[in-house]
Amino acid sequence: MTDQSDDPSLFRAPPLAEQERMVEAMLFASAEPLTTREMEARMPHGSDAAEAMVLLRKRYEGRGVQVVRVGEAWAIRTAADLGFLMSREQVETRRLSRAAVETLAIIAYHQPVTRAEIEEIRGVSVSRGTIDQLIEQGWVRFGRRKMTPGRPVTFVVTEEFLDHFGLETTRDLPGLKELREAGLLENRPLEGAVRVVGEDDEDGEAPPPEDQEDMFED
Amino acid sequence: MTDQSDDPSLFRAPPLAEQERMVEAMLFASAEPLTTREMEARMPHGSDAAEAMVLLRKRYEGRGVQVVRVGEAWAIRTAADLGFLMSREQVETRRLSRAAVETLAIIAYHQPVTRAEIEEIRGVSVSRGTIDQLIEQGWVRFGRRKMTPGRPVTFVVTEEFLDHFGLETTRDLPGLKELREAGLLENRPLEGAVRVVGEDDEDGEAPPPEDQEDMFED
Amino acid sequence: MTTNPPDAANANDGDWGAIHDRRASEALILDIDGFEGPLDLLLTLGRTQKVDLKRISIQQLAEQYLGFVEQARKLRIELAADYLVMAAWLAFLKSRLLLPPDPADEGPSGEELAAHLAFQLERLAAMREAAAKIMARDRIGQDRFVRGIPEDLTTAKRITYSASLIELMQAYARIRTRDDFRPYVMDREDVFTLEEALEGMRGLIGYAGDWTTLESYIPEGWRGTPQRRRAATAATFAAALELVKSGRAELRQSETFAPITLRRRDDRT
Repeated sequence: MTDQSDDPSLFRAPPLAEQERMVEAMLFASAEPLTTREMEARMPHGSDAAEAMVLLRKRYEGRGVQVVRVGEAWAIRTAADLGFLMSREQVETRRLSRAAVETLAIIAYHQPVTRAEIEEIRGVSVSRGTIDQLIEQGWVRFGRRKMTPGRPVTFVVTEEFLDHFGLETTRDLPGLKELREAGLLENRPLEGAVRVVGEDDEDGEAPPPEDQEDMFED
Repeated sequence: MTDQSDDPSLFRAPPLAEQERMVEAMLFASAEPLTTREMEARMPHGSDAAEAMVLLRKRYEGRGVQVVRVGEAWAIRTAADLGFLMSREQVETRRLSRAAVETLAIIAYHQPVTRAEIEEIRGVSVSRGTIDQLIEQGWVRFGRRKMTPGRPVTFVVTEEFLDHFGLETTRDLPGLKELREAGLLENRPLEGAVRVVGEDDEDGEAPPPEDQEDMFED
Repeated sequence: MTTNPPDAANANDGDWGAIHDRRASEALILDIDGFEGPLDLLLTLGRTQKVDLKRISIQQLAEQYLGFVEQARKLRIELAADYLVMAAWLAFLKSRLLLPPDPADEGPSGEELAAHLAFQLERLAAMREAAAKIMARDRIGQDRFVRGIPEDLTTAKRITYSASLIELMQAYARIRTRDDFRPYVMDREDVFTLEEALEGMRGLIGYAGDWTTLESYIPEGWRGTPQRRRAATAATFAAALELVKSGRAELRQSETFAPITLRRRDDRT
């Protein structure tokens, strides 16, 4: 071991072109997105996966497969315009119920969001099964508990969700900016408003009346 | 699809660069190698998969992944020199637990020794996991069965153990007197050494004191 | 003589639009299972107003909804409780919107409640649209594909343990010299605890109407070796003091070093 430590090559990172080959090989090999950190852990000491990714990304521009960003990670996916060639590979995804699709969208746009908030938006109670289905699908996971009374659990979308729908981050959700500007992503409960669900919500409590004005002033 | 069949562009093969994108995407996504014929069957009419493959092969020359021939078919595989990136071993070093150190010491000093004997000496029962851990680590192995009723298995230390601890044989292990002279006996028992007799003792009494000296005089 | 059935007569009375509206609402009623709750129904009803949701007439919507519930009742269709809750609330909202605001009333005004409902409807509609946009994206497994022959990027975790020869020898010495450290060992075999003594005495004291020596409470097996007898005596004495303290026994000693005796204390005396 000691006799090798004198070898300077061990302490010099491989050339960037070589590093690019490495991230290319790893991303091709993996079905799941990989973070630069995960890749670096496999690369020779001193490698910079992020820099290699810049090169790789450029190299695959316009090609039949593309280097895409998925949250904090990277993946190679076929170009969407060539989907027609892949009929054999097509996976029959289980059709989601209308309730599940809506719940998924609400979680994506409002995350982190509690179950009571989802119910408030949809105006119906969310069956346990709906969220379970989304979790099972790998698109939704538990987020941090909310720091409100009862410390309710929240739901957020996963990296797999981003990957599946071809989103780099949740900021890329379609129409996000417009919805935010229109104030439609706000949670503004109103005292006296109709509540058709949520008798057992702990976090669904409307704020006391004196807070109300504030709630509308943002 | 049928309504599109009138479209004249369908009867004109796409540019070769486009065909190259297609074979690239198909080879990437396919679970098995594809022949040019199979690819052509999926490509727009008039395409020449073999010609597209020539381009694709050239493009991947020297890359992190390579286009390889598998019998009559084609596939994309990791470049041979980058195989090391695919598997990685993460070594984590942990301190051996107190129970394991004690058990190991008893096996070293008393081998071949049965589990019941170890328990008798330690004064507490020895969990299956402790011995398993030592075996997994490669320091302990099974010895011969004892010729006593029940023919219990015995444990002995391995070559690897001797190697690791820099011993030629277990006879080199110092006796109690030498340990004391070498100042290796602590003045007081370590925290936790205070043992309430009979608490988790299955085998009961420690051996009578008069035996003690013998144990070291081998 | 020909008599038109009442339904036909009604149909003749109304104009085409009214018939159309009624048919539409009947269709809604028959489709009641297709709704995701009252808010969804309101949204559907709201769409018949053919205006931007921002300018929807909540009052008109409330009437449409109440009409719907009325129809359902006529057709003897059971509506789930939340539909009825919504109906009651909308009736209340309608009255609030019609009456001049009562300054003594606390809480939001009718306008505020109506605005909030409009907001809820708009938000729900927006989420529906967003959901559709998400689902229409190029999806993995349909439009975009992952690697067909993924290789395992494995990370084998190997745990090695470290221990030094010194540790090993110290451990062995520790085990073998345990007896050297006897002073530190709590040997419970010769300890008779206060709890044990108390438990024993509580059982016996009931019978001790007469003065009995403390010694007689020391259990069999604790009178042999001096060490054990000492421990048991001390514990029994302490337990006796506890019983006196709790008013269950009396303690007596005629002179210094004389035997200590105790008896049950009778509450009734």
